[in-house]
Amino acid sequence: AQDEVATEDVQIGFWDECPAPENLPETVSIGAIFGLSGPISVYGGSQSQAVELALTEINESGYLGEGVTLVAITEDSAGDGEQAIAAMTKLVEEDQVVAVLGPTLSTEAFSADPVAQENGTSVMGVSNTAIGITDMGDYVFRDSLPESSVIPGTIAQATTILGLERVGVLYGNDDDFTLSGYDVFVQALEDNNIEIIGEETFARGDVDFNPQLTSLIAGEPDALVVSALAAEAVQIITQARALGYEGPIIGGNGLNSPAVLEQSGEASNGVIVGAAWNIANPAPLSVEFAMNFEEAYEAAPDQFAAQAYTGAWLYATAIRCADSVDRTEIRDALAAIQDFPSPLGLFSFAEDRNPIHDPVVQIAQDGKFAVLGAEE
Amino acid sequence: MLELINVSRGFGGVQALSGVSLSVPPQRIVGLIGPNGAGKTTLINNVSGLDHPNGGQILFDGQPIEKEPSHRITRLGIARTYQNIRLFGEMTVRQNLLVGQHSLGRANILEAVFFSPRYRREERQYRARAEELLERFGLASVAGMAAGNLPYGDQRRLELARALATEPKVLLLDEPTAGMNPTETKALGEHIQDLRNDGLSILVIEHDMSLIHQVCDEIYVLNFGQIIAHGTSDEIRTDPVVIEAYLGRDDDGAA
Amino acid sequence: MDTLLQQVVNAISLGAIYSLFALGYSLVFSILGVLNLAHSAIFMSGAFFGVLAVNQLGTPLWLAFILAMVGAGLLSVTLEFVAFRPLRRRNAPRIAQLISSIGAAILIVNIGQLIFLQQFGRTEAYFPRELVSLDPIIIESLSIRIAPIRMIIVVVSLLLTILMQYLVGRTQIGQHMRAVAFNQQTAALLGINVSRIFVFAFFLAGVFGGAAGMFYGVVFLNVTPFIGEDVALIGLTAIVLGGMGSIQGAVLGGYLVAGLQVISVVLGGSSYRNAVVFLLLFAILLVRPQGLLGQSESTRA
Amino acid sequence: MALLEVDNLHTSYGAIKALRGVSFQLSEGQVISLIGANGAGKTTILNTLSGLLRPTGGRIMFKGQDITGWRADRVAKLGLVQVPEGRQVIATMSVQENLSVGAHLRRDDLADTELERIFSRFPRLSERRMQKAGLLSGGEQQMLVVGRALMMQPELLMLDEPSMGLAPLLVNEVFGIIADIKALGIPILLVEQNARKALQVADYVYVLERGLIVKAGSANDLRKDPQILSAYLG
Amino acid sequence: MDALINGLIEILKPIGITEPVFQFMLVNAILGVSIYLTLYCGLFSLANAGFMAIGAYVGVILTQSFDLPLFGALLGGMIAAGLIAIPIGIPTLRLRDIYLAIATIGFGEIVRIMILNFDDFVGSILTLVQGERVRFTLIEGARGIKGIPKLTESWHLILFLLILMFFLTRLHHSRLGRAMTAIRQDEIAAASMGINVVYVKNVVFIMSAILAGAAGVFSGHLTRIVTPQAFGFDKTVDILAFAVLGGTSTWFGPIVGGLVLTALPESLRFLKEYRGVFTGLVLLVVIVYLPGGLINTTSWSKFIRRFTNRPESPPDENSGHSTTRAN
Ligand SMILES: Nc1ncnc2c1ncn2[C@@H]1O[C@H](COP(=O)(O)OP(=O)(O)OP(=O)(O)O)[C@@H](O)[C@H]1O
Ligand SMILES: Nc1ncnc2c1ncn2[C@@H]1O[C@H](COP(=O)(O)OP(=O)(O)OP(=O)(O)O)[C@@H](O)[C@H]1O
Ligand SMILES: [Mg+2]
Ligand SMILES: [Mg+2]
Repeated sequence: AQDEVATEDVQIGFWDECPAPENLPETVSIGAIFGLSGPISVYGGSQSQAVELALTEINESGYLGEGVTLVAITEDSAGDGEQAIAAMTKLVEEDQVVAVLGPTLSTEAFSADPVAQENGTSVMGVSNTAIGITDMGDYVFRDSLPESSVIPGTIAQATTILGLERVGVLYGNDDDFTLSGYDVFVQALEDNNIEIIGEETFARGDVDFNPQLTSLIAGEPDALVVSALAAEAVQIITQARALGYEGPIIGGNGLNSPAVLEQSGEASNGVIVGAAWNIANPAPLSVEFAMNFEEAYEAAPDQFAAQAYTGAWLYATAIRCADSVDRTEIRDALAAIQDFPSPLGLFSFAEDRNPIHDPVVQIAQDGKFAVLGAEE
Repeated sequence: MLELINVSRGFGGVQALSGVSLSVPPQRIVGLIGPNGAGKTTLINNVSGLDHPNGGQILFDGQPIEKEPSHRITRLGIARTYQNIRLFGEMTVRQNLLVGQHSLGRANILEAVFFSPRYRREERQYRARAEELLERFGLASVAGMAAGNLPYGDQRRLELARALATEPKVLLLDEPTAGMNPTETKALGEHIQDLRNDGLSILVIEHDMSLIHQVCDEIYVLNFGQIIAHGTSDEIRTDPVVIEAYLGRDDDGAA
Repeated sequence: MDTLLQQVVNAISLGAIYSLFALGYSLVFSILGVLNLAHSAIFMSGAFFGVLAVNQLGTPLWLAFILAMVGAGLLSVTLEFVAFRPLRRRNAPRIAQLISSIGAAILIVNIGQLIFLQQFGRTEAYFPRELVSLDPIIIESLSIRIAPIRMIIVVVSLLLTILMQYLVGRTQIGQHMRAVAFNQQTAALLGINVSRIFVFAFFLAGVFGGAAGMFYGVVFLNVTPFIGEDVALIGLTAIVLGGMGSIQGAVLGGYLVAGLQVISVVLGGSSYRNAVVFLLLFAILLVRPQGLLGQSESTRA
Repeated sequence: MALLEVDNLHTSYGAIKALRGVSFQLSEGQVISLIGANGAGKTTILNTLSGLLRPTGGRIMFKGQDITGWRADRVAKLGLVQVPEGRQVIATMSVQENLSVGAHLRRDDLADTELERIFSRFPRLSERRMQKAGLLSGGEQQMLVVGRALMMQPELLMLDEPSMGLAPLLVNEVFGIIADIKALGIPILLVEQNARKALQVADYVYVLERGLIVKAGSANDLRKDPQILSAYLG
Repeated sequence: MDALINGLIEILKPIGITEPVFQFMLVNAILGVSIYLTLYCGLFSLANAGFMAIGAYVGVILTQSFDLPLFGALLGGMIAAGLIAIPIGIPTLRLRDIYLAIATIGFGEIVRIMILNFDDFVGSILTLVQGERVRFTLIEGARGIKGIPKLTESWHLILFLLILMFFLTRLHHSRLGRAMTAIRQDEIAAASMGINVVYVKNVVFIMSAILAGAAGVFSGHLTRIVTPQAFGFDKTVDILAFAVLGGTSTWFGPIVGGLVLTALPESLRFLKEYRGVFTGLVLLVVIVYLPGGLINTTSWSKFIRRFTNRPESPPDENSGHSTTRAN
């Protein structure tokens, strides 16, 4: 499926379903709520950078018509639901933005998105993966694939290729992102008749995983299944290898960060991730995005950045197609987007405003990701 | 009124009280003297429930009280002052006296919230009594000051007033005149005598022998946790054992 | 059996990090009588100075380590001047000092965040992976694997503990520290320069906190302005469990917390490991309200 | 020139003016006593001299240096040592440590000799060498703080009610010590409620009332003063 | 009432206070009072975040699963928090200072961990009983309970706070209030006044828990999701800051502290990335210059004196440990 997207002539910003707009004011403002302070700023920060990158490209290419500038008013939520509500209220009620990106965490979205819904303003999660986000209302969208769309495929592929029978599971149980990942993993493992020989948990900010890993490894699993965020993932991978574990490590979204590969080095060999986007994605739009991002910010983008970048383009497209700053018209135009070429692949919104595009399953080899099963 | 039978209290190696028997009869002022570290404060601590004896009995009105906690003992009618003053330093003098009447009240917090008649009556009584004590101890002029900012002597008087606010039957005084000059000491002595005449029984610890002789009806002498003498002021003054252990030869002939 | 030994090793190396952090925390508490909640920010600054030295200045590891300790020490002294001294001068309640330490922590972490963004483009940085060998030493006969850096940490933390113990218990400045800790006014009347003792204690605590932070960074590679939050609560638990103001207590507490966490995991309760730690803390405090090695009430009540 | 010269000293606690212009002098080898009612400001004078309080006006000269407003530890280092009111023992330290903590100010190396001298003078302390000072009885603590001050090798010793809370035997003992210290040539500034005893050891006496010196004279003269007799000697 | 609130919010909008912010301010004012009560009694208890969590979860389950109105949930949350405070308070309140603080923080962490694992725990028991793997979901662990309707209105909070303020004024003039002050200053002397120290401490602890529980119920129905992450150590520290920065010498201080510290980050949004730095700076500067908190007369008079050049008194004793013995 990957290859179909990777046709040479597809370029972002050239979705020609809609004519160039004519009725837009000089400045169109969208809002963005990201965690820019506190521990989640690692994600929120690059999301905000990706949005800025997209806006520069959109404005330079005159995507919204001559002389029309799309700006983002970005607010910090610090990963806190109360602050997310306050930021959302400020954006939709005071700043009168036409639509909102974010917030970074699903838990924040459950707090803040209803405010947008009640005000008839679209809100698009660009990193919310929990179940039930878009159920909050017809103005609530997301472009981030829920784990439930990624992980079953990952497990199925890994099972066929590696012939898994028994695995140990390690997950963060105090974070809804890693916990949702765990839920889906367990379901997928059951569906594939794989035995779970042990389950261990950790908490956000933990640094020593030796005890849990020692217990799990003692059961001689065929693979370790890990639902963790990047910082913990690095430790888990290196510590597992240091304890002598050599088998595959299967992870979700969280392991899918350039930092994970970079920092765990050799140890990352055999790490398998299923994700919405991966830096090794060979599709031209994806490569171009990664290149531009690195050029602008001297750091490799992660999946959350790619999704935020895509989110900004999706809003630009909706505004272009609506040719209006009316919030309802923008919402309708957004919902109608189909097969939009993006770094994530050809992107469409489903009926329930969830994203539709192909996930990727990759394995790390010599410090690089390669498509699982296609590696040499 | 108050009776100690064979009371003992040890702290690790130190036997602070060993088999002390002593009684404070109604309407009497009993003095307790003895060298530093003899166990006088320990004795008061044990009577007032701050500390509990290892052995022996303490009877109040015939009831054993040696296992009762401090607040219960106060409610039974035993009040005390402290050698190292323990006022509520950030509260005003008046507030200290209001707190002193805590155990007299019955009104609970709900009554306070809803201004029940009982609450209002009690508050009125507290305040009236506080004013009375302020007058009596010459503290009216400093009633609004934080207790911690008073000079030493005033603090001592306030402590005594606060102890009286609990409406005790027995009063235990631990060096009430420390830090007072002779004039003030004398005045306090007269106060103590008035209290006795009003019906209180008093146990007083002092190193100031002039006060002891001025007020005490009888005196116990404690040394190394044991009573070594008991008698009237005159008997004690001349008891060679007491002179040896405690008084020393009084070289300026006063007292 | 095999795993059991490995788990013991795990507990020891984790305990070394906790106890190193707890040492400085405890020192400042005993002299200040107030929790310095900014100590976790000092810890962070150690890792931060280290990563900055290695990545931006290209210093060798040992130099980075010294820079981290001195840098954290100086920051800690700054804290004393900015957040604590003015309040002491004003004779403020201790709880006010607690709050000012919270303010200082927020300030340092946020300044850290700005500098991270400016230096690294994002709020995290990594020690280069090649800096220390993570290849474990394998003791086949016992089937134990230990990363060498962890052994170094255990040894260094032990040495620092002994040093601290000596300093506080056996030297004049240590005696003066204890006098100041008890009552500043009395100490001043004894001719002790109270301000200097404070500066010294804060510097020492900073050096220890910085060392802990640096070790943490080197072992776990990842450094963010927020790593202090990870150890703040555990460190606090360790010093209380061991007994506030007691040096051996802080160390013992660190190892005990780590040991308990590991035991809970071994017994299959990894989700409950901190609950187990706190339950034990509860139990111990009820029996020994001053913590395991805390000074028994030297005051009578 | 006098060892200590206090000139027009003013000290306030917030709005409360505790000292309102106090002047006096003390020469080498002299014992001076300050007496006065509760709250007269005696402790305030000592605290101001020792640097615990900062005066709002006036000047303090000690050993020819202007020490007005100096920090307490610098004042102590210069040899002006205060034994504070109440018993300020370091409760968490042992008796022996309490004594030795002040020894760092000594200019000689006789700390150990001094320590033994103090222990022989106060056998009760000697028995409790290793006990935590906070657990001593009131009188034992009083002995400890006097001993501690001597460990500091004072050039002028300021004692704030040293006999408070002591048994008569010990009161005699303390005044014996004061006489000994005087005999050693160490000058003393003594604040006492026990005016009779104070007048026995003092060379010169100042009477303080509400922050002002209202009377001064040699101990012998004041002992005969009828006002003093009735007010302070009871 | 509504018109009044709207008018007020219109006035406050220029400094970044919208209605939800206003509501969080009021919730935090309640939390400030909750910790103030224990501090006022000399108890350095930091269990408030834990009780808030209990209130929030019980309240939310009552409205979600039992269809109770907010008022019923409020009562339920307050009662639950108060009941749990009883067995927690009896053993722990004997502890002092930092030991009490850490024991109560520990309680909060245990509550958080119980919430995280509750479903799994019940699930594994059911698995044992039924012999097959059972997945139990009630409180959803770290996922949180979602989709809570926003039932809390500004006027609920204002009314609650007004009643609370009335209660506090009366408390201060009651025996209990005086006993609390006495216990804070000297427990031993307080006992000598006939005050049952243990009883009073427990009563105050329970009152504090009830208030935190109420704040939890209100907050759960404002944020629309309750997750255990929201009630961690950070929250505890925040609550403490509300009370102390506001000033603990009167009940008015913690209310002001809760209001100001909640509004502050919102009012500082214009500072963008410097917002956090300024929040820390403001906290530091305010407490350094007004150590008694914002609402404290001596604090302000000392502050003013600084600038009229009157000398201050140097530090006074008691910087060290508590008094010696009960002589
Ligand atoms: N809690 C305690 N732990 C250890 N020793 C104690 C304790 N309380 C008292 N002591 C010791 O018991 C003895 C008696 O002390 P107590 O305070 O009763 O003496 P006192 O007669 O009041 O003396 P003073 O007149 O000096 O106040 C002292 O030697 C003291 O050191
Ligand atoms: N910390 C303080 N704050 C306010 N006022 C104080 C403070 N300390 C002392 N005072 C006041 O200053 C005056 C002098 O007090 P000081 O303690 O110097 O008296 P004193 O002569 O030593 O009395 P005593 O014989 O009782 O020890 C008193 O009126 C007292 O109330
Ligand atoms: Mg005594
Ligand atoms: Mg005095």
